[in-house]
Amino acid sequence: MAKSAKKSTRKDFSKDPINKSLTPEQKVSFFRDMVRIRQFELTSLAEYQRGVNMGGFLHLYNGQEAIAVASSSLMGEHDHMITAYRDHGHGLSVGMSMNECMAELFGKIDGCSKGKGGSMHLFAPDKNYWGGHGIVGGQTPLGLGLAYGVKFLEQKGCCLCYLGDGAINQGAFHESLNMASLLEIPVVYIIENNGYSMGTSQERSSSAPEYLAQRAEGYSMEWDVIDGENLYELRGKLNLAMERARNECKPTLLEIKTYRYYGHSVADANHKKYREAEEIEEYRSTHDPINLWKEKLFAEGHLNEDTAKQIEKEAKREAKDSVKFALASPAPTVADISKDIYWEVDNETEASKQGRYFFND
Amino acid sequence: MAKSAKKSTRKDFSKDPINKSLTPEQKVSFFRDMVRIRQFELTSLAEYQRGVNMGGFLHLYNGQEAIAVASSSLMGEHDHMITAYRDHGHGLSVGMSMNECMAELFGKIDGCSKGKGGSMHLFAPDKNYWGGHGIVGGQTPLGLGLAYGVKFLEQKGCCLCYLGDGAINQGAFHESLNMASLLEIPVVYIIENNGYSMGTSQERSSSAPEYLAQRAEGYSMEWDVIDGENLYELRGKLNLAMERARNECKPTLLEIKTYRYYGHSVADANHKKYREAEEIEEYRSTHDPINLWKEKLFAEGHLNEDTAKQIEKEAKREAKDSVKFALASPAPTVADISKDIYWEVDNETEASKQGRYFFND
Amino acid sequence: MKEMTYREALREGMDEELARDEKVVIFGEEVAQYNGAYKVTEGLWDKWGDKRIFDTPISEAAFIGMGVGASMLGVRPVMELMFWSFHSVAFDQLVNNAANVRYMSGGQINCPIVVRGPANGGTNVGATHSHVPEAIFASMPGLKVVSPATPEDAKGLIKTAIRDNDPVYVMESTILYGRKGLVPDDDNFTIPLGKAKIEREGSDLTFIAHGGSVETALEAAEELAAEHNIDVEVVNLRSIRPLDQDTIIESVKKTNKAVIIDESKPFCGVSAQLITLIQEYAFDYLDAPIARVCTIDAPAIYSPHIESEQLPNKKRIIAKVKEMRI
Amino acid sequence: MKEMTYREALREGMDEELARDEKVVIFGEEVAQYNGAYKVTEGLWDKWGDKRIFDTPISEAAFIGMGVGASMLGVRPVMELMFWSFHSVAFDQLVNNAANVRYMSGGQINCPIVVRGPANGGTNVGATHSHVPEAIFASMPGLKVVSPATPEDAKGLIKTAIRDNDPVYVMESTILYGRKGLVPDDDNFTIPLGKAKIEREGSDLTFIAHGGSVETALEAAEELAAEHNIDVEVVNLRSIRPLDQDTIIESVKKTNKAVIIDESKPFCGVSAQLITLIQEYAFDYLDAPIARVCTIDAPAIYSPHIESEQLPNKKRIIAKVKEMRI
Ligand SMILES: Cc1ncc(C[n+]2csc(CCOP(=O)(O)OP(=O)(O)O)c2C)c(N)n1
Ligand SMILES: Cc1ncc(C[n+]2csc(CCOP(=O)(O)OP(=O)(O)O)c2C)c(N)n1
Ligand SMILES: [Mg+2]
Ligand SMILES: [Mg+2]
Repeated sequence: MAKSAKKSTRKDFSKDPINKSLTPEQKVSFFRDMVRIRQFELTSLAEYQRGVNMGGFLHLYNGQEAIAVASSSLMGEHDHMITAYRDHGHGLSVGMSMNECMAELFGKIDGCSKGKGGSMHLFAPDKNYWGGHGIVGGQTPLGLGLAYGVKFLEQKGCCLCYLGDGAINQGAFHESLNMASLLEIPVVYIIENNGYSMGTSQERSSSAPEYLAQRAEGYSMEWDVIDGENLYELRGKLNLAMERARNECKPTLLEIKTYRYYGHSVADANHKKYREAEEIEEYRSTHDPINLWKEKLFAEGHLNEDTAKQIEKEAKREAKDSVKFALASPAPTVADISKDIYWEVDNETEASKQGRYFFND
Repeated sequence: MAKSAKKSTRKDFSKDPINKSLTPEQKVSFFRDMVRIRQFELTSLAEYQRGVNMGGFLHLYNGQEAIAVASSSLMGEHDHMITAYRDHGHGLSVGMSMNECMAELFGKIDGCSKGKGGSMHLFAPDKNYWGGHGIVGGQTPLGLGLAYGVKFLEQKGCCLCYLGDGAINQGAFHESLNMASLLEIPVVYIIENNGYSMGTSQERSSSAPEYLAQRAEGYSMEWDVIDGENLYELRGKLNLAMERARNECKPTLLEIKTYRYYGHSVADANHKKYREAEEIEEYRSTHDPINLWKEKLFAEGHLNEDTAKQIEKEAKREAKDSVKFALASPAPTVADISKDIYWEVDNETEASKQGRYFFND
Repeated sequence: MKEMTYREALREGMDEELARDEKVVIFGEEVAQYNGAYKVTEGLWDKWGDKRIFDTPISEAAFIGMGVGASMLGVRPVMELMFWSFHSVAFDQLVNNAANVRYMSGGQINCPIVVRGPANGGTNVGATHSHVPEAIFASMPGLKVVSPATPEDAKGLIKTAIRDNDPVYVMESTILYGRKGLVPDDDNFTIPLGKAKIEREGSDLTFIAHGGSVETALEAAEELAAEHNIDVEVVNLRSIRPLDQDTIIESVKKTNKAVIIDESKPFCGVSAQLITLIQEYAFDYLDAPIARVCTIDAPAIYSPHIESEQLPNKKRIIAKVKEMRI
Repeated sequence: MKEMTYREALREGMDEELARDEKVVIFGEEVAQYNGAYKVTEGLWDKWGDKRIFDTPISEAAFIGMGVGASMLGVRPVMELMFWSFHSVAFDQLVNNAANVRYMSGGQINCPIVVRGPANGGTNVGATHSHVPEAIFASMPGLKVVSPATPEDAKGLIKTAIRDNDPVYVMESTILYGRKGLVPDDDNFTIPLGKAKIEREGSDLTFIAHGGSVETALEAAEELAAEHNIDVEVVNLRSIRPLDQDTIIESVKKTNKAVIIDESKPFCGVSAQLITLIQEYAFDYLDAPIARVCTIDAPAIYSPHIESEQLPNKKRIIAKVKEMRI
């Protein structure tokens, strides 16, 4: 079997065919998509802090936006995406509307999951987006299954399955890596390495060689490391892995270096304790993927200050409107609690008419 | 952190201090220990096939005996051992009597586990032997815990934790490897690679580089590969790992190449289907660890044909006697079913006198 | 009707569904090349090949989760757990992902999987290999649980399970695999989930059982009829969730007394749920507390000399009935 | 007596046991340097240092199993599950290893571990984070399960759990963490496992509850007294296994009617076990079927607008009592 590749050291991916073929409109749309995610989340944060509209958790993707946007920009008809609870960016990037996402955060009936899932459980199967999962590492066998499904159905595609740097130490992930490699399943596992799992730094949670992705070698799987603030590099390297999956049914393990600006979730009051304020500031000011891309587009001449401002303004407006939409949407009723449990019951099939399904006295 | 070692290529370990210091008596005792395991199991097999004395599973260790014997020969006061269901060899090697083991197989009250555990669950905590576990991979966190316990108690020791080549693909094992390396826990994980997990060959269950033990590199853990038919090599390399654990609190992953002559368990009627009869024969005739050690002792002049025969005869007799012992031992009663569940109840403590513990109507 | 074993009935059911629907796929440990640890899938690999049936590593969490993921795309995986006991290492996938993904997505996703394998005591394999987890899984809304007691049940329920669009967990029995019985000779024979079967009509007392306990209940009923002149009605639940409450309540209203025979442990076992329903829906019909014969409340003992005493057996059932002084 | 929160009571209990017994060690995710996701262990790392309290990776199976293994050598691990919901990824270790190792070794080994963490709904964290698995663990002989309802319970039970020589699983509640109450001011204050507490005496009807539901039951009882002239006795179970059956049965024999308030799902929940026992041991004293108010039988809904309706709440309890026409 093939010896695993080393981390590639190449730096400039802008000339890669996958990037060279981009139109200016496409490049600007990546900017817009990132800005929309950022604004959606900042708005949701403000709404959360109001303390009346949302409950539970809210895990923000601020700082990581380029990853979801680059990934979804490469997805074709038979490519799928699945991630953990930090899922707003992925959902919006595949084309979910702010309205259905915000309404979900608000626990309303027009939310994508009818208010049943909340922030951690955004889903859009029609856009090949399979959530949004709360149990750390629990989505990794599902990602394997989506990719296996693509292969079984004899489609040419792959599944992008994201997880955090802390999640790599869950058993199910390890089992999935072995099966992916052994059974040649077209899955691309993507570690979004933001350096922390809650308050635990990468060094305190994982014993590994230089890179976490090197664990792939133990399964003779290809791996690589990507700079998550660089859209060209993201697209270039993600594309290689996706093509390997689609064409050779071979999995890849990618590690993307990134950073989150906010706490683990809104409830993380400690987030300035386990990392220095300067560290956060440094990332915000010199590594922000949105700013860096904006600068690049300025330099390439595809964007100017005004248009950028305009895009930001529109995104803010869209986010504000989504709050209105969410507020206007009705809350689920008690009767709704008992729906969406069994397909057969929801569809009132013959099968659902025999026996008792629910045991409320 | 240290780069993981490559598989060492050295072949002759007989001159290693750990082996040079062996007395002829000790060397002969290794032979005796292996023969006793072999004879115990052949006798248990015959008894099983009688169809009246035993139930459930019987996983034989025939062909793998050198591993347990070499391991236990290195164990000191604070060293511990734990393994899976293929556990007769380990139990006998640490000094359990054939009587208590055979009685356990027979489900009798004088069995080490009072007939409650059976073949898969031999235990001798007084000899630092912690079983015998039936869930594949389930013992690997326990081995971690025993080693952690040794460290917590500030003893100088380690835990030897065995698993099969199929078991390495259980999630709990992966989690344990990371924790062992991260928290510096003195555990030595030992893959007894007999080439098959039930009917599945190693290649069909694990995607890995050349050696399964190389997975250790993903956790920056030391690893090595050992020839399981060579007692000197076994002792030499095991000793290195155990010393690393005891002195540096560093774990190691060892892979020992070995072979089982019988089926996965006595119930495995297929075992000549998934592997060639010639393969089995080849191992038996040219790789048998007992024969090879016998030849070595002949060559070293520590053993002769007569003494070897005598040892074998005694072992057979001991095994036969253990059957008598097991037959004579009483079966557990219905009342015994409800004992050994809670320590507090068994010890009739104050705590056990409040509330209802068992819910038999 | 055709005579066959419970094992053959399961196999034929799967074989027919493999033929009927090309999205059906079987996987698990040793199910293909080895023909199945208990030979339930024997011959299917030869017939259907690698695409439709294949072996997995010993990675229950990953392969069950893989089935859940694939099912979301319309594949219909039938996964064998070599023992249902191994649910313990795949629990998150079996429970959180399979049971909740429809709900958490507001009904956007469904999960048409089958997980099957033996779940029984009585073969001296000890505490870690003898779980009967019907109660645990049936307690989770989103899951369906069935437990065939006869070859007829086995074929009818496995086929229904495969056709069902929700996760169905089929709890079989290594002891029943070799039992013979008559099975309808019809490709389209299925048994609806949620429909119990009255295996024996009676007027004095109702036995309610499922899986391997049905056989035991019937044996005890025959002895009670022959030697004690007590006429017992025996209800075979077949399906635990959905549950055929009507059949149970009707029978108890007729006999006014019930004994549940249930291999689950007594604490929060299936029996406890049945008693809860009966006392609610037939309160005024009950002549005596509902009794139950469960596995003695301890981990499963290995000893072949005594394990059968830990399980519900004819002797214990009859003793319980005598205690009730009917 | 001293006023403190439920969270402080747990912390003080652990702190005292760390002081009393040098073999006690605390570990889990974020328990040390981060002070605990819910701040239950706040300050303990500062005070006791790395040896006695440390953080683990997100590897529940490995760290729970590590605790079981270490306990076999006499170490006394107190392990936090950030949510009890994460039992799903450590199920094998929690169930097969912790509950069975004593039995399978014929009593040679014991397993003095504590696993603790919150197990409750009501904070809008959805289906995967809202499990209340008392019934599942209490159904396993070999395990003990307690569920403190007040600061007093919290301190008394955590201390007893740590001193106990068997595995004790402590089911806390994120909602209760901030509740204040009086706690005896005594280093040796403990509450025996298996002893319930009558939180309110009454004569018309018995409420049986545990954990967070005790508070709800008491609120409902007050309203029933004030507005409906119904005098309810409220039993706080404290411990699910061992179970204080005597207190339950006595209360029901006195009031002749019972409602179980139980956040478990109805199918095979703790309530089902209680009903089973009551109908057996107080059959002739019952005026009506035993009723229950459980979580509505669905995965936990996220929506903050409606989740509280899914759980047992005062309104639903009072409606249930009215249905009973007492
Ligand atoms: C099995 C499990 N254990 C623990 C948790 C609690 N938890 C949620 S997120 C998290 C940290 C995960 O960190 P990482 O994987 O790095 O992802 P990130 O949050 O940085 O995106 C933890 C411990 C959980 N949800 N599931
Ligand atoms: C979690 C789990 N899955 C499956 C099994 C059934 N099983 C028992 S042993 C075994 C094969 C293990 O092979 P290996 O690890 O190579 O050990 P060996 O039997 O060769 O010693 C299997 C599949 C089990 N006991 N536990
Ligand atoms: Mg992270
Ligand atoms: Mg093997």
